[in-house]
Amino acid sequence: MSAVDETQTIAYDRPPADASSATPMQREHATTIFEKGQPGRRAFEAPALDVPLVDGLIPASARRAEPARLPNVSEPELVRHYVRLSRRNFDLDSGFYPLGSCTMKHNPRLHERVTALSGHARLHPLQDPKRSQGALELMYNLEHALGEVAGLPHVCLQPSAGSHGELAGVLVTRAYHEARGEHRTKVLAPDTAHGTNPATVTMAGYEVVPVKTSPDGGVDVEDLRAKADDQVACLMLTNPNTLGVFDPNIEEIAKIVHGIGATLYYDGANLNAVMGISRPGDMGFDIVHYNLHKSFTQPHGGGGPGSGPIAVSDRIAPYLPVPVIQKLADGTFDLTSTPAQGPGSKSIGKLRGFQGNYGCFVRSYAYICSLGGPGLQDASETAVLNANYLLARLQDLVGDKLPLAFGDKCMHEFVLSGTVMKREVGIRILDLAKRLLDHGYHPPTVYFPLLVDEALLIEPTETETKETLDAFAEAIADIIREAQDDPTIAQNAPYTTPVRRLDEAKAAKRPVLRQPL
Amino acid sequence: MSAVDETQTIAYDRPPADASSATPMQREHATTIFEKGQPGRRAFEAPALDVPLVDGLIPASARRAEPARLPNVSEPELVRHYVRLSRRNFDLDSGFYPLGSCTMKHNPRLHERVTALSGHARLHPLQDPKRSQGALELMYNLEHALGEVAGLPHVCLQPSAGSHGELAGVLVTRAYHEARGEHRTKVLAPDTAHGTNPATVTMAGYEVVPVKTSPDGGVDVEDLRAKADDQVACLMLTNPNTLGVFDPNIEEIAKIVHGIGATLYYDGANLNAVMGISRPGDMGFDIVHYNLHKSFTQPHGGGGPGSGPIAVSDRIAPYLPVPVIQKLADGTFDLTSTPAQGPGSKSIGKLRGFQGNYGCFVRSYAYICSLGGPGLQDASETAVLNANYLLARLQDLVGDKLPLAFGDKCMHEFVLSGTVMKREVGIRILDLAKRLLDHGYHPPTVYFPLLVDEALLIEPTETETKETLDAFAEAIADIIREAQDDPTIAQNAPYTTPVRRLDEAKAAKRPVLRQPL
Amino acid sequence: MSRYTAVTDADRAAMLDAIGVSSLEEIFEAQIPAGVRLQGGLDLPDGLPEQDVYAHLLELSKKNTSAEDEITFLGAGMYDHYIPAAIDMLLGRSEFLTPYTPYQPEVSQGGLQVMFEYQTSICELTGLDVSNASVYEGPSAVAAAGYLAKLAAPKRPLYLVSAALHPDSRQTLETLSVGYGTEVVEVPLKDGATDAVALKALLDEHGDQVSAVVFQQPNFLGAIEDVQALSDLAHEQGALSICQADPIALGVLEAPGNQGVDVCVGEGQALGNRLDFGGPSFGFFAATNAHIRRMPGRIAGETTDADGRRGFVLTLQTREQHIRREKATSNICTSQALNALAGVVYLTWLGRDGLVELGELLIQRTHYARQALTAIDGVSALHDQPVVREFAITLPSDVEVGEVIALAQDRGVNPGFDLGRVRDEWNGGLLVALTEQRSRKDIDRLAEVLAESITAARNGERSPLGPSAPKQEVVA
Amino acid sequence: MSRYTAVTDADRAAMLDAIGVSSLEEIFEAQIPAGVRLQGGLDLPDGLPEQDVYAHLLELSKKNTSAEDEITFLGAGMYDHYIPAAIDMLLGRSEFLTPYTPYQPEVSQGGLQVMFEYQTSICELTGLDVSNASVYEGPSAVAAAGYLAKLAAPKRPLYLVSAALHPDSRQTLETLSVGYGTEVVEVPLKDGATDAVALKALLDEHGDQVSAVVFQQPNFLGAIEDVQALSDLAHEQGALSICQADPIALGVLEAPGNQGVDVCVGEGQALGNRLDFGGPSFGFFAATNAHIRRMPGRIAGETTDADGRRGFVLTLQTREQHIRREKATSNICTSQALNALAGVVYLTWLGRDGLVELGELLIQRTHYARQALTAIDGVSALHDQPVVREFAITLPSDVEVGEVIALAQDRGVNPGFDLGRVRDEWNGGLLVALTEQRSRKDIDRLAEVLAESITAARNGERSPLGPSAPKQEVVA
Ligand SMILES: Cc1ncc(COP(=O)(O)O)c(C=O)c1O
Ligand SMILES: Cc1ncc(COP(=O)(O)O)c(C=O)c1O
Repeated sequence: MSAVDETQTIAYDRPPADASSATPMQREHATTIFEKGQPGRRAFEAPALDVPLVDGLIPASARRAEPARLPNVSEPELVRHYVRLSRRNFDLDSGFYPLGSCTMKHNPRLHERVTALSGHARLHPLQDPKRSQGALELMYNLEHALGEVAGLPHVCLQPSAGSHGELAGVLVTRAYHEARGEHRTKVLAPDTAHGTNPATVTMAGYEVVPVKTSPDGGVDVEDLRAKADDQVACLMLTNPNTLGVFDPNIEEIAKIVHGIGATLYYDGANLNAVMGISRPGDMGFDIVHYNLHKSFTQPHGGGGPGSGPIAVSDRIAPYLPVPVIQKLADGTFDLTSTPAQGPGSKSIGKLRGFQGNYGCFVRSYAYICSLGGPGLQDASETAVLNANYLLARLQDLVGDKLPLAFGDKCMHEFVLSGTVMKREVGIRILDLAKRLLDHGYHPPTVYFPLLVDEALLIEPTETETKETLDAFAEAIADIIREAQDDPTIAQNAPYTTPVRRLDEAKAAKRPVLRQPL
Repeated sequence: MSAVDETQTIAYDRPPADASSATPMQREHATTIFEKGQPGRRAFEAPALDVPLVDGLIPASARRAEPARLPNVSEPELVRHYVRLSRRNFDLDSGFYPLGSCTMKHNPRLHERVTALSGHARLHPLQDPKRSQGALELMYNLEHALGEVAGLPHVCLQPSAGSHGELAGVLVTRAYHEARGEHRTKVLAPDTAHGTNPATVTMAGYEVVPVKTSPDGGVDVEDLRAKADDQVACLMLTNPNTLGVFDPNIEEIAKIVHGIGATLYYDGANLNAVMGISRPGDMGFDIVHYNLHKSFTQPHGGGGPGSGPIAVSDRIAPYLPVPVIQKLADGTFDLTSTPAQGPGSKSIGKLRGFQGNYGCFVRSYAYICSLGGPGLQDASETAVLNANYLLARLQDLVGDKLPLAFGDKCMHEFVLSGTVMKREVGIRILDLAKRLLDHGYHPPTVYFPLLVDEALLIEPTETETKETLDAFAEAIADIIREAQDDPTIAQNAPYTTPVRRLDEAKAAKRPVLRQPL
Repeated sequence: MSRYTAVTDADRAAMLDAIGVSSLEEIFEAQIPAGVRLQGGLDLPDGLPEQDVYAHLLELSKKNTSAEDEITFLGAGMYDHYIPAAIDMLLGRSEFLTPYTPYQPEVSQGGLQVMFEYQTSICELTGLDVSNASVYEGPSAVAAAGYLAKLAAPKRPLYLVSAALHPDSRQTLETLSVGYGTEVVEVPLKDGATDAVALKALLDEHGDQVSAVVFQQPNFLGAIEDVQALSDLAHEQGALSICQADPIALGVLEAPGNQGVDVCVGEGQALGNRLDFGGPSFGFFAATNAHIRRMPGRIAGETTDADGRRGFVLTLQTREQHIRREKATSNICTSQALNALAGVVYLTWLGRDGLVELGELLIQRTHYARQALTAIDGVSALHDQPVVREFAITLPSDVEVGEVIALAQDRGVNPGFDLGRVRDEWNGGLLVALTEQRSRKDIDRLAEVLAESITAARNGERSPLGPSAPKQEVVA
Repeated sequence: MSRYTAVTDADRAAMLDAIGVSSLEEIFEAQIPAGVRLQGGLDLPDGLPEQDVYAHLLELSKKNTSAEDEITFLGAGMYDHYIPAAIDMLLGRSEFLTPYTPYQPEVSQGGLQVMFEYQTSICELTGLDVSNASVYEGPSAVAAAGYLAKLAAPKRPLYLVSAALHPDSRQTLETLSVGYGTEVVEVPLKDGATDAVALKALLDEHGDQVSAVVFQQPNFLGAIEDVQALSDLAHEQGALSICQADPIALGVLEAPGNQGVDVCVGEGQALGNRLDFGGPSFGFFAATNAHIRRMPGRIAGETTDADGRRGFVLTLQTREQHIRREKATSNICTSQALNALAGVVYLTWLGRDGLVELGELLIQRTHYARQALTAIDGVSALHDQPVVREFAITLPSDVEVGEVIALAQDRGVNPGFDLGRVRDEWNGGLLVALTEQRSRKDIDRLAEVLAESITAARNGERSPLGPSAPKQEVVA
C-alpha cells in the first residue's frame, strides 16, 4: 500500500490473470466488530459503586427497555480489530497522496504531542477565561498570524471546516447588507467552484448564479459584468482556482464586485499557493476562509476534523460570530459574547458550540511557530515549484495523452485532461487512477473540476521530494504504456488492494447502511 | 499480514505459479535510509547559539576529521521511511503470534500511557531518592508482588532480561558457596534447557553438565542422582519446562539438589503457566528469575527491551546485587548500595547501570494492579486452558501427522513432533511454518527444544479467543491437506510476504553487516 | 528549506531547468499581477526548532487549569470522562490519522468500515433507522436537524424550541436559520422540564407553521424529559420531533427512536473524545428511514467488489454538495471522521453491558451528590425532576455564584456551571455534572468546599482572580 | 475473565469438552503434585479498572521530581535531551512495539532493516568495522567488551581500568568478571584525565597479563582523553583498547576507531531514549573486523530472497546461545531492539550536519557554564581538561555538597551530581552536565542559584528534605 519512490525497483509485472494470488488481506472476509465477540466479554470495567445504592431514581417509563446492542469484546479483540482495519487504509505517512484541492502535506508529529498536553487536551470549554489564559493567548496569537497571512485584520476561529466558514462568510455578508437595509437575493460563483460554494449559498437563503470561465482559466470578466447587478450580495472565488490558475484579472474583478456594493469572498482551500506571496486582502477580498486542515497541516483524519476560520475587513467585522477573544489593557485575555463595539458587536450570533476546534488551533499554531513568516512563504513557493516540476515531467513524458487543461504553467496544482487518452489509448481517468493503486500511490482528484472532461487534478504539495515526483511521473507513463498494449489491464485494476473495484451502484440501489443484528 | 480469524473467508487459493502477482511491498526494492535523502536536507534544527562563540575549546588532535556519514533527510522522508518499514513487520496487535516459550500475550496500551507520564519518563536515575519517592514506592510494591508470585521473599529488579537474571542467579550462587568456603565447579541443566542457561553457566565460570530428560518429559531423576555430587553448585530448571511439562518429580528433585548443598534455580520464562497455581519457592527453588516481557506483558519491541528480576530465599539474600530499596521507619523509601544487613549486605555488587529497566517496571506494575491476585491466576489458568484446547483441536485434526512429543496434556504450551509429517507428507516443520505466513499467522517456535526432532513449540497465551485458536488449527490442517496433494507448495512458501524465503547461508558466508557508503 | 521540505539548491536548479525557467520568480511573475504581489514577505517572526515550539506550547498549556489540575464538576455539554488508552493509540496510527475522505474506496476500507460500524452503533444508541458518518458537533447537529425539517416542510417557517435546549444549540439554530428564514419560538419550562401544556398551546396557535419541535434529553438542566409526550404533540400538528441527546445517558434512558423522535442528534464528545477546550469532537445525526434522502453529510454503505468480496463505499452521494451542488441537502464536506472513530471505539470498549453499568453508576453517584449539595445550608434543588448525570441547584441569594465558583476553584474544586450566564431567571443556579472519574471522595470534597466557599463569600472573601466568568451568553 | 481475556463460560464449557475433561482443575491435578499446589491463591489485592490504575500511576509519578519539574544539570551517564515527537509515534506503532526477535525474517523485514541501519550508524559513529544490534545498556556493554577481551586472550587475567571510567561500568565489569576470574587494576588520573605515564608503568609491570585497557571518552569527569595514546600503550603490550564513549560527543570528537580503539561501547540513552529513571535504554557495541566472531548478541546481515530481492536476516548466529549454548560468545538473548530503533531514528533526525551542530552548541554552552560557575566565589574547576558537555567543579570546603544540591533543588535547579558519592578523593566535587535543552537563561539561573545555595548552606539553612543522597556508591 506504499508508494514506490526508490530508483531501483524490480521490473513491474503483468497483473494476475486470476485471483490465485490473493493477499492475506484479500482472503480475509470483511467482518464488522458487531459480528465478533461473545456475550460476557468486555474491555471495560466499571469503577466500584462507592455510594449507597438507591432504587427507582429513574421512572420506569423513561428507562431503556432493550440495551443498545453494542459489541461484547475483550480489549485484545478490540485492539486487533481496529489495528487490522487501519492497515486497510492508504495513508500519507506511507505514501504519496497528490489529491488535488486537498493539500495533503506532511503532518508533523510534534503537533500531536503538544495537543495531547493535559493543559490543552483536558481543558473544559467553559473553564473561567481567567483560568484558561494559555488557550486564549494561543487563539489570539493564531488570529493575528492568520490575519497577517490573509491581509485582513479581523479573524474568527469558530467555523468547524471550510464549508462552515463559507456559511459564516455568506451569513455575515447577509447581515452586512441587511444592516444597510438592502435585501439582495443572489450570490455569484464560477463554474469551477467547489460544490460547497453553491450548497452554502442555498443554505444561506440566496440564489446561486454561475459565472463562466474564460479560455485563460480565470473568471470570464464579461460574463461577470453582465451578471453583476444590485441584487448580487457576493461573489465567491478561490484564487488560484480549482484549475490551479491565478486569476489574471483579479483586480478588475474586485473593482466590478465592489462597484455593485457586493462583497468578495475568498475560498481559502487553495491558500497554500500564495502564503507570503499574495494576500487575498490585498487582492480586494472582504472575507476569507482558511482550511487549517489544508494550508496549516491539521491531519485529515479520514475526513475530519477540520477547522475553517474566517478573516474579514473592518466593514464586515461587527457581524462576526461570537464569542470573540479580547486582549485587555492589563495584557490578559477575555472571551466575550457581547462585545460593546468592534468585531462581533452586531454579531450574527453563535455558529456552533463553544469556541471552535481548539485542538486544531493548537496544531496550526504550532505549525506557524515552527515555520514562521519565511517558512510559510517557503512552503508556498516550494508547493508551486513542485507542482510546476511535476507538470513539466508529465508533459514531457505523456503530454500528448494528458495535456494541461488551461495555460502552460500552474500555481500549487494543475488539471490534466484525459480526453485524448480516453480516445487514443482507450482508458478513462478512472482506470488510470485505479491502476495507480497497484503502483502504491493514492490517485489525484478525478472528475473535478466538472468544467474539464476526464479531469485529473494533481496537487503534490511542498513536503514531497523530487525523487517521489519523478517516480510518480514514471508510474503514470508506465500505466499509459501498458494500456497501449492492453487497455483491459487498467480497465480491471486494481488487483493488489484489500478489495478490488467496488460496485457503487449496488450500494446506492439497495442501501445497507448498518450492520444488521 | 494479519491473521484470518473470521469464520467466513473466501476459499483459500493456490499460490501463484510465478511472481506476476507481486504486491506493492514485494515490488519495492529495499532501500536503506542511507541511500535516501540529499546533502542539505534535514529534520533537525539546532537551537540558536545564545552564548558568546569561543574558538579552540577542543584541541585539533581530538576533533573529528570526518563527520559521521549519517543520512540527510527531511522529516517527511524520515517518517515515511520508518512507517513503511514498520509495515514490513508482523505484529501481535494485528495477528496471532503463538511463539512458544515467548508468551506473546496482549500488551495493554494503558501501560504505554502511564510510562510516558513525565514523572516517570523524565525522571533522572541519579535523582535524590527523597525526590523520587514515587518511583521507589512503585519498585518496592513491584518487588513485593513478584515475591508473592514466586513464593520467595527477596526480590532484586535490576537484571535487564532473563539471561541477565540467570547470570545474576548463578553469580549469587557462586558468592553463596564461596562465602561458605566452597569452590564448586559444575552447574547442572537438563537437555531441554534454553540456550541461555548453558551460556550463562560458562560466563559465570562454571562447567555445564547436561541432565537427561525422562520419557515423561521431566528430569531423569536417576541421571540427576548420578550427576549430583559435591562439585555441583546449582541445578537450573524451568518448570513447566520447554516441553510444557510440569515436572512430576519436582519435590524429589529439590530434595536431591538440597541434599548436596547446591542451589535450585528457576528459569521463569514459563511462569505464565503457574501464577497463583504453584509457586517456585514452594517447589523448593532458591532462586527465580522473571521475564517481565513475558509473564508480565512488557511489549517485546522486536527483541527487547526486557526485564529479568530475580527473587531469592533468605540464605541467598545477602548476596543480591545493589542498590537495594529499603522502606524506612517513617514510611519513606531509600535506595542504598551499602545495606548494613539483610539483602545486599554481602552483595556481589552492581550488575548494570543505575536501578534497572524502570520503564518495564512501570508497565508490569500497572499490569499487576490491573489484574490483581485473582486476575494473575485467571491469566495462568486461561493460558493452560487455551493451550490444552488448541492441543486437543490439533490432535483431533492432524494428530496422526503432528503427534504430541510428550504426555497427553500440557501446561501453557506444548511441543508437536513433525517427524511423521516429514516422512509421510514430505514437508518439514520449516515448510509448515513458512506456509503459515501466507495464512497470516506468525508461526510457533520451530526446532526448539532440540531434544525433539522437527519440534513445533506452540504457546497461544491467555489473551487469544477460542475463535482464533479454531481458525489457527484449521489453517494447519489446510496446509497439511494441501501438502498431501502437492508438497512443493509449502516447500516454496511463503508467497505473499514482503520478501520470499531468504538465503541465510549466503548472509553468513559473505557477511554484509552495514550499508556500504 | 524548512525541516518539512526537501528541495535542495541542486534539486531546485534541476527542477527549474526541467520547467524551463531560470527562477521561481519567473513562474510567479508570469501568473500573478504585480499589483497584488506581497512585497517584503509576511510580518511574522522567524520559525523555531521543534523543541522550542514544544517548550512554548508546554508553557501555554501550564497557563490553563485543566481537569487534571482540579476536581471538576463542570459539564453543560462536555464531560471529563476517562478516555481508554487504546483510543490514543488507534487515533495516533498514521493509517487513521493522515488520510482524507475515502474517495478511493479500494484503499480506504479501514475508514469506510469504521464509518459503517459507527453508523450501526449510533442507530443502536438512538433507536433510529439511519445514521450519517458524523457532523461537526452537537449544536451544529441540532441546526442540521432543523435544516432537514425545513427541507421536509419548506412551507413551515417556525421551530418550537424548548427553553431547556442547550443555549449553544438554540443560538446555532437561530444563527443558521436566519438565512432561510425560519424563526424560533420558545417553549417554556415547568419545574425544570419542558412544559407540555404550553407546548400544546403553542402548537394549537401556530399549527401548520411549525416544522419541528426541538428539545433535549436529558435537558440542559439535567432533567429527564417526557420524550414520548413531546413527540406525540409535535406529530399531532404534523411537525417533526427533534431530540438532542446525551449519548451516555442513552445507555439507561429509552431510545428516542422508540419514543416518536424523528431526528435524534447530539454532541459526541462524551464518547471517547477529549475536552480540547471545546473541540474537535463530533455531532451524531440519526433519523427515521423517511428522511434518508434528506440526511446531511457522508454515509457509508455496504457493497461487493469485482471478485464478490464484501466491501464498503460512500453512498447516497446524490444528496451531497460535490454532486448536487446548490441542490444538496447540506454544504458539509469535511466532517469529523477521526472523532467519530473515537466514538465507535469508545462504545465498543464499553460494550453492551458496560454502557449500562456506566449509566447506572452515574445515576447513583449523581443522586448522592444531589443529596450532599442540597443538604448544604441555604442550597436548594433548582428542580426536582429525575436526572442521570447532571443536576441544577440554587445557591443562597446573598452570594454571587461567580464568586462562589472562583473561591471553590481556589480551593481546588470546580463546582460547575453558573446558570446565570445563560438566563436571568436562572440567576443563583449552579449546574453540576458527574462522570465516572468523580468518586464519592471527590463528591464529599465538593460538598465540603462548596459550603466553605459560600461562607467565605458571605464573609466577604474574594478570589485573587476575581469572580468566575460573568454573564455574557444570555439568551433571554 | 479479565478485560484482557476472552473465555466466556460457554467457551470454557466447549473447550473443556473438546479437551475431554470436566474441569480445569482436572488438568492441573493430572500434572501438578498436590504438595506444590498453592492453596487459596495469591495474597495480592483484587484487580482495578483501567482508569483506577491510571489514577494510581499518575499519583506515583507526581511524587517524583522529573526533568520537567526542575531545571536540571544532572548527567553522569544519562542526559535530558529533547526527544523528537516522531520517535514517540514510531515506537508506539504496533508493528515495532509488539513483535519479538525476528525469528521469521520474511515477516520481520522492518525490524531487520532497522537493525542493519542501526549497525551502519554505529559503525559510522565509532569508526569501527562491525556493530551488533544492541546490548542491555552502557555498563553492561563495557562488561561485554571485557568478556570479548577475555575470549580473545584467555590467558590474560587482568583489566587495566581508568579511574575515570563510569563507576557503574567499573563495578559491572568487576561483578561479572569474578565468575571467569579476571581482575581489575585501576589506572590513576592526572588533572582529571587518565595518567598515561602511570598506565605505561602498569603495563610494563603486568605486561602479558593484561587483556585490555578500559577507559571512557569523554571520561566520567567530562574530560577529553588522549585516546590514541592510551590505545598505543595497550597495543604495545598486546592488550586490547576498550573505550566507552558518549555518542553525542562523538559528533565532534575523533572516532575511537580512528584512534586505535579495538572495541567501542557506550550508553545509548542520549540517542532518543527517555531517562526513565535509568532504563530501558540500550548499549552500543562495535569492534574491528578481527573480533567479528567474538561479538555478543544479535547481528543483522544482508542477503537475497528466492526471487532475488534484497532482504535482511539475523546472521553469524553460530556465536549465539541458542545455537552454541555453553560455547556461545555471550548469553544475551532479548536485548534492546526498540531502544536501538529510537537510537537510529534519532541519529537520522539529527543527520550528518545536525549531529555536528548539536556537539558544537554543547561545547559552547558548556564552556559558558564552566566559566559562569567557576566565577562563583570559592568555586573552582576540579580539572582543566577540555570538555564537550560535562565538567567538574569543586565547591568551597566549608559546605556539604549534598546540602548545597538540596538547597538548589528547593530553588528549582538541580545543579548536578555529587562526585563525593563515588570517591572520597572527589569530595566537594560537583559534576555538571549540559544538553541542548539547557539555554543560556537556564545556565545563568544555575549560577545564581548555586551561589545563593552555597551562601545559604554557610548560613546554616537546611533543606526540609535533608541533604541530597549521601555517599553510598563509593568505589575507592
Ligand atoms: C476548493 C474547495 N473549497 C471548499 C472546500 C470545503 O472545505 P471543507 O471540506 O473543509 O468543508 C474544499 C475541500 O475539499 C475545497 O477543495
Ligand atoms: C526458557 C527460556 N529461558 C530463558 C530465556 C531468556 O530470556 P531473555 O530472552 O529475556 O534473556 C528465554 C527467552 O527466550 C526462554 O524462553
